[in-house]
Amino acid sequence: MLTAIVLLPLLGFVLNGLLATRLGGNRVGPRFVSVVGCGLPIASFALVVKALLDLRAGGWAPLVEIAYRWALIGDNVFEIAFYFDRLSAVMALVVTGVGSVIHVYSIGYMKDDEGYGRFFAYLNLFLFFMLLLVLGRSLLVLFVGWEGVGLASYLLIGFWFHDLANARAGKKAFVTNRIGDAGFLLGMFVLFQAVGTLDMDRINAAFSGPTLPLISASLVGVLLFIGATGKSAQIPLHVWLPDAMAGPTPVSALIHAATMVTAGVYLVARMSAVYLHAPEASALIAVVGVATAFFAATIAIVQTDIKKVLAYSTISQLGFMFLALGVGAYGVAIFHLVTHAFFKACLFLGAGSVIHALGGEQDLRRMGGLARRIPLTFWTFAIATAAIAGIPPLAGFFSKDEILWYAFASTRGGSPLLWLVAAATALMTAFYMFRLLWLAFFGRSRMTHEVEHHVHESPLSMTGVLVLLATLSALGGFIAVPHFLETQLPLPPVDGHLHAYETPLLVISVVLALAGLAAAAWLFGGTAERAERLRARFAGMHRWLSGKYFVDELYERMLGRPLAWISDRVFLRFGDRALIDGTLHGLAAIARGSAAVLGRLQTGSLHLYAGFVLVGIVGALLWSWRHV
Amino acid sequence: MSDAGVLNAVLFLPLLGIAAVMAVPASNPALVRRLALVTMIVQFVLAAWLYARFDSTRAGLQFETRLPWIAQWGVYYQIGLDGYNVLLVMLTAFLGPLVVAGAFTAIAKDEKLFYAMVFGVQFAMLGTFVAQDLFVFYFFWETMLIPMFLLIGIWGGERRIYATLKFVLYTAFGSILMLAAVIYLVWSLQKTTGITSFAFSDLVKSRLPLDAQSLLLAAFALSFAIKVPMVPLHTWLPDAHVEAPTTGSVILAGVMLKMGTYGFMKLGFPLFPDATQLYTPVLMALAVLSIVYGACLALVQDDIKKIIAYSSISHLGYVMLGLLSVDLVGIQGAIIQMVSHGLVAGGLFLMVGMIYERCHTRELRAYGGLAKLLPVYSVFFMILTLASVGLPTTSGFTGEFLVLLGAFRAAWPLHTAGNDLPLVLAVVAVSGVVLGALYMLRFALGFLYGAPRAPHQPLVDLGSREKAILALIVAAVFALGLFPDEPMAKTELAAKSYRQLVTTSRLPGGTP
Amino acid sequence: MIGATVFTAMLPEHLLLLGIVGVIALEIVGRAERAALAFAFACVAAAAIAALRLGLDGYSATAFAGQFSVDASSLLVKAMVLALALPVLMMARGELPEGEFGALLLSSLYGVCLLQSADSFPMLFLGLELMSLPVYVLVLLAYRRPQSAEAALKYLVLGGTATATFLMGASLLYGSGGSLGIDAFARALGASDGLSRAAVVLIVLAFFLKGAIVPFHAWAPDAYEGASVPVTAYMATIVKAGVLLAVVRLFGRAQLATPMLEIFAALPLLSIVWGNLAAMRQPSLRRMIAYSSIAHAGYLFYALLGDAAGRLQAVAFYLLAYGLMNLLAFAALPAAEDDVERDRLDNLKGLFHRAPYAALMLAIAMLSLAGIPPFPGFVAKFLIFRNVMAAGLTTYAVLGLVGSYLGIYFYLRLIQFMFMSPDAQISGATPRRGLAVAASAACLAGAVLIGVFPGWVIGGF
Amino acid sequence: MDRTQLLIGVAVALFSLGLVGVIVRRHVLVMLMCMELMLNGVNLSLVTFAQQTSTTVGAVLVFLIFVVATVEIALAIPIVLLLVRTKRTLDLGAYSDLKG
Amino acid sequence: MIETLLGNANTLLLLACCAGALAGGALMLVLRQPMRVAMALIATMIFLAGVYGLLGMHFIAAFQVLIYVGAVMLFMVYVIMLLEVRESNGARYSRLLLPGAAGLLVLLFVLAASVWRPLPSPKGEIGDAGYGIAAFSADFLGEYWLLFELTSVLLVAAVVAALAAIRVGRQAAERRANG
Repeated sequence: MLTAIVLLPLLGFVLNGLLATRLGGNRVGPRFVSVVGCGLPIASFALVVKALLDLRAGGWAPLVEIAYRWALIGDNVFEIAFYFDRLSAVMALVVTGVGSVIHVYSIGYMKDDEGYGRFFAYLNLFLFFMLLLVLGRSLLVLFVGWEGVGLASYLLIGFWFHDLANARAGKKAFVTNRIGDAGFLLGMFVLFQAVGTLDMDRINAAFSGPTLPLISASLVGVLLFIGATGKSAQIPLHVWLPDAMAGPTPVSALIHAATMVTAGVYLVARMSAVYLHAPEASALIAVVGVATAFFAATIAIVQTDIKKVLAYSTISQLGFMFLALGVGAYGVAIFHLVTHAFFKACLFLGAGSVIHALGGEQDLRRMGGLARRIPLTFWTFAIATAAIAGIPPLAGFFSKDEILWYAFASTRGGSPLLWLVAAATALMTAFYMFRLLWLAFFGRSRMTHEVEHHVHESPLSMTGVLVLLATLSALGGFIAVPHFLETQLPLPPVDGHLHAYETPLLVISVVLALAGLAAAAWLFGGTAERAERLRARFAGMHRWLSGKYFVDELYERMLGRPLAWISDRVFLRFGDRALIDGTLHGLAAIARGSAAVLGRLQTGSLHLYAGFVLVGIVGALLWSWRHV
Repeated sequence: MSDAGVLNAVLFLPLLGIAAVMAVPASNPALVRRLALVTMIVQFVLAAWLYARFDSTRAGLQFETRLPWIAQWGVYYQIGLDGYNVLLVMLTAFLGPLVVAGAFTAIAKDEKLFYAMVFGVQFAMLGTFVAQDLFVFYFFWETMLIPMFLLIGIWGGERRIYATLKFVLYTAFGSILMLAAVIYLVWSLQKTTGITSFAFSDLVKSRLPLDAQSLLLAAFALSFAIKVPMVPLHTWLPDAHVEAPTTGSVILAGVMLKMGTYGFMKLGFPLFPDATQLYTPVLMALAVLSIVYGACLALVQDDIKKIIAYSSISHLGYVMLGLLSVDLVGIQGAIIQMVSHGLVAGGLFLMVGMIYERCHTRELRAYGGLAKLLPVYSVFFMILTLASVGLPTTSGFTGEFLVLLGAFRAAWPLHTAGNDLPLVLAVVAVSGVVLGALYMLRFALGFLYGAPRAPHQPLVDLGSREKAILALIVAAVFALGLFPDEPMAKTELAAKSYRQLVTTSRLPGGTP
Repeated sequence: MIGATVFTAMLPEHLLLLGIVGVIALEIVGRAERAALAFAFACVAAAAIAALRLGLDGYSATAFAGQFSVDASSLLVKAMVLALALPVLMMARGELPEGEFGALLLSSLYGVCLLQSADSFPMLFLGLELMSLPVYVLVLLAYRRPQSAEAALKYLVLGGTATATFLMGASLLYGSGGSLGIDAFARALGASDGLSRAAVVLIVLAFFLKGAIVPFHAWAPDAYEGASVPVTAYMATIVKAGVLLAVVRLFGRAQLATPMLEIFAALPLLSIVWGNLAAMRQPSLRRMIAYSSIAHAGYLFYALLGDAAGRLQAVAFYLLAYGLMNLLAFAALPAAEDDVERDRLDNLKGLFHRAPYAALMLAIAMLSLAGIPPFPGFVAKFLIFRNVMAAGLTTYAVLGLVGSYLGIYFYLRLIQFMFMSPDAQISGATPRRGLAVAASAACLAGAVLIGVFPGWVIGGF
Repeated sequence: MDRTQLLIGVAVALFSLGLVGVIVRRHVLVMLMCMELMLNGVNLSLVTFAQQTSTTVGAVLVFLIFVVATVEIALAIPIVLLLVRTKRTLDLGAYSDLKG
Repeated sequence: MIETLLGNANTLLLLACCAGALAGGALMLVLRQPMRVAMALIATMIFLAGVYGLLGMHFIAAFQVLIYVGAVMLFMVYVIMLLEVRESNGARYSRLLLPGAAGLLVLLFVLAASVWRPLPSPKGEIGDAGYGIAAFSADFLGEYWLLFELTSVLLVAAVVAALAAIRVGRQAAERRANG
């Protein structure tokens, strides 16, 4: 059954890919595409639910399903097997659930795109690999999915390939991920070396067992985390995600917000047994996470592209999740993952609806006053914004609050400092989200006329999805994911004397959220001239932020150019041409030269020839005197 | 016909093909093509039959033939299949028909001679793989130069003369020293054990002092490393690839380069285990250097053929790494990587040929947005590109993953023992994964994406013949990526014997 | 009784003599132009068959004590040489005055045969002279080109010098041992006194001169170029074969030791390198072949380094492969009006498109001469270097092989001209004549035979 | 020094003179005569040794040498005449069309 | 007394002949006119004949005079006279004079040094009748008659060769005559 869950989307990919693209000569119409493209994900969602029921029926004993043996080398077995437990269940539900609704949304969003069939094919392909990722039993399968989703995202980012910029973004995403994957590979190797298998349940068992493998858990942890930073866009490999917004908005919602980018979080949570023995690695994760959250938030404040704002907010939220992982609150991280999937998907799709409404306009500076024009979109968007900002009792509030709490109090590396930074980030989050809300929906319109008059609410297939997701963002907080996962991912202990702080901190976080709301309203309400003044005041800082701290430029200068230089100058021009071929040509020239010399010796004069003979005789005789 | 007979038939069918195409009047090229294709297909069918009959549970030779040839110096015509060569023979036979079919429209000049030469290469390559007698091996090894020389030289590009001479002289130099080594090896075997024989099975009984082993290994390794090619002996490859006709490139990348790695696996390392042990760090460093060097060079090429050529250097570096990490996983990975590279690089060269037939340029800059102009072509191209990048589910991943894992497994114990070099090399090799993505995607980016741009528009997309060729290759690529178990089972025993041979010392005083 | 022995033992020689006389007779009655060549061919063929039969029967006899004796291997060698002469005769049809050519060729062959049976230095001397003297004039016979006289003179003068050197050595040998038997040489090879050493050196150098080993090679390129194609072929193959086989016979079972060993290694090695390098930029095929033959002489003399047992096998097989391939090349060479233009390499450009058969034959010959499998030249080269290696002279063997590597280029260069270069503008190359094609076909057949069953052929000697 | 040494010394001297004559003299006929001189040197040494070892074969060889020497000249002269006819000179230096 | 005198006389004669032969040989290298060179060669040959005679090889001496001087040199002189008219008195020596001279010295030294060793003193005394023509002929026709026969083959070949060479010359002349 697990196999079926995985394979259904693949089937969709094959069908759509072969029949509905120019590869198969567009044999079928968009209706077929929509049915297949949405039907199969929904079907696999249903199967996931069924699997969950079976899981419960089976007393939550993990379901294992071995598809086939990939390779048997000596006594090393590599199996393609699936593994279904609470964690995978949560992930699978999110993936298939959110995935399905986004598929539905795409029907409307991509309606009159020439690559309609191709789009759904890619989306299904993505689902296939994502399910492989979350259901895979061994790290190998997980890695297959891991790289596969990377491929899908590459294809989807470059979906509109006639614009080279999109393709570049896709390439950037793929390559950046590859850097992480290299680390992932090494981590796998170390684990295989130590445990002798790649099956994650076995590995966890080995690390929870009485005798630990003879390996530094922190080494493994760090290596795997490198992989996670790539996939989940953490510092220093976060640069690809903002560019990835070049893809169609549903893609941004599904891949670059709800599911794929959270794979890193899933990986760490999945390998929690390892990390429990790797305090250094965990600390690193926590620090990187919170730093990412903070810096991304600062950047998000000044972005003017609606999707870029959301992208940075995604990075920031992922940072929160890693913070939770770093302090050992794995369940909480997953919890935030889930809620984030809800509201961030909702936000992206809302943004998509806005863009759809404005005929492709993405710049906040040319929006405004949309609240009345597209009310449904506005309300859903507002709810999601409140949710992410952490306004109780919406979903984001619960998950984020728990993260803050454990960052403060966890005995596994929690500290007030972490909490402080995280809290500041939360404040900024609220601020930039509401800024977005205000700039887009309130104030007077800054739209051009032709855009102005063709603004329209999106079709039902889109708004319906928005409503659904908004509801989830509103109520998702009441799904006690951490509790559900507790048996598998126990929450970290909290030292008792800190319990006194729990309520005050909770209050503070609420206050922070509201403060952010207020600040945004005050600055951007009406004509946002206060914001202008503020920007003028901090022009330098603003340049830094809007320049994203110039990380891309830095990488280009530190890595890109040196690599090109070495390859071209040192390897190609010097190594290949000058050194190696130069030597060979030199030898050839020597041969030619000596040939010429020998030719000139053959003067045709008999005297000379006889002279040779004389020389020969004399030389030979003299030589023959040796050893007499 | 007995199985051994079938193997002989597979080997000698190309000669029949030569005779056939030579018999056809030049005025009827269509018939020449058809004959060539049919012969190749028959050959593949026979080879496939043998592959099916190959018993993976039996060590040693199968379908063996052994006839005296120059009996008085112990030279026997001895051929057979074993785990070492079964996949490569299969690969050769598989690519044969595709190569011929791919040349149908590309070759317009001297077709008879052309197909005769293709058969000649096929014959020599198969012979090299199935040979079980060093003399026979060398015989075929050298024979292959001639048809390749003509293939590149007659049907090649502008600088074909330079390229083909470079190729031949490079290779011949290695071969000459190898010949000296062969003679010395056999002679010393005769001197020490009294056996006068060229049979591999006897040669592995030879016992040589370390310095002799080192010199002989150097001679063999030079010849093989040129063929592989390993940096710094690689500079013939880009020229040969660029100037060669598509067929030549496919044969080169598809099979011929494997002959070097195969030589290392079958002869170079097993014959001189102690020297191999001694020089493993050097060779491993060269292998990793090849990985990185090739990748970096592929990164800055503007000629699409050169990109693939340099990528070959990089990919075969993995093979060498796997072989040198005398670890079962690594060895199996190396074997798979050989086949995989044969399929992927061969396919890519075929595709380059197809686009070259349409546009007559290999400048990367001249192209763009082919995904719009040639959607079908682009799909195949993307698949092969990703296979070359080593994306999971493709054969490239199987090879690279196992090789790197094997290298790591071999390096880790040494690391704990205090020798970090192998580990460092393994880690550097992993970086090749990133570089690979970098250059192949750069290629795809400029090639498929962006605004449609290509000379000689409008372009016609792939015809059914081309589709069939590529579909077969892609199918093989996925088969090897998803279900490598079965082929690896066939090679497992060979890998084990290789490990055993390379790890047991054969110094004169040593215990047998 | 004696008479019978004499008759049988010298049967090949007798047949050749018959041929000579017959050809002269035909010349006298003025029927030579049509019949002489055929008759000569018949006689040579008969002689070859006779030698082969006797050899295969393992016949051996001492017809004249201390002067002339035959055994199986010498008979087989004679058969080989005579057989190699047949294509030459076929090639000559229509290119040379048949009567004179026939008579001279036969007498030269007579000399070659004598060399294979000589047991004393006077016999060797007569054999050498009988082999060489006619060739001087054969070179001259290419009266189509004025340079042939020059070529003949150079050959004659240096040949005479060689003779004188040989005789000087022989006389010193005589002085040191009081005997002119052939075995005296082997003895002197072992001796270490100055006289014997000098004798050995002079004799060996004389053979180097005849066999064109650097630095005594200088006559070869000029003579080969000056001669007409069949004569060049004859000189390149059979004369060389005669000399080499004589040397092998002279050495008998003697093993080389320093310093002779070094001389025997150094000069051939030098000529391998020299010949291969100098051949790189030659404008005419004959000159190129000349230099290549210098290199091949190097390989052949290399064989003497090896242990005595394998020498004859190695040399004979090499000569067979090498001879067949040279003859193949010359037989396949298309005819042209002008003998000088005929083998200009530039005129061979694009030959494949004008005359595919000729081009393929030439290509095969070149590759075999280069020692690249699957052609017999490879097996021959392998055999020689194997013997050298087996004698423990690893370094020399490796050096020789590396030297042989230098040779690959110019052979490939010719192939490149024929197959890869744009066609040369030839004023109607006259079509091949049937006999020459037959000759080339015969050579090819022979090459295939020894290529597929080398073991069998080697086993013969 | 005894007689034999003397005679052999003379013989090798004549031989050397002949060889060097071939090298240094331009006149074709002179060169041919120098070749004869070489052979005479050989003859002398042969005769000496024959007389010294009192065996016949040396003398026999001397006879053969007479014959061959005659033949060589007999062949050389027509060639020279031919050359003279084409080159119009007896200067050996002029006969160098074939080279390289 | 008389014997010793005779013996000394013999020795002196021998020395004189050797000196003469050497002188003749040396002159051949230095004389300009071919005719004189020929004369020098003839002188050398006659001196050598004297040496042979003194060694008791009378018949060889005789043949030396007959064949060499009588036949070969006569032929040579004839040719010289025939061609002399054409002879433009060109340079005497090739460019290799100095190397040649040096070579001469080295070669002389090397060869002489190689053969220089005490030889067993002669068995046969001077004028030993054992080397009369009769005994020699007996040997020649007995043990060495094969050589004799083969010589005839050689001569046949030589005749053919000479004829061929001459005919080539004639054809060349004709071709030049025809232009």
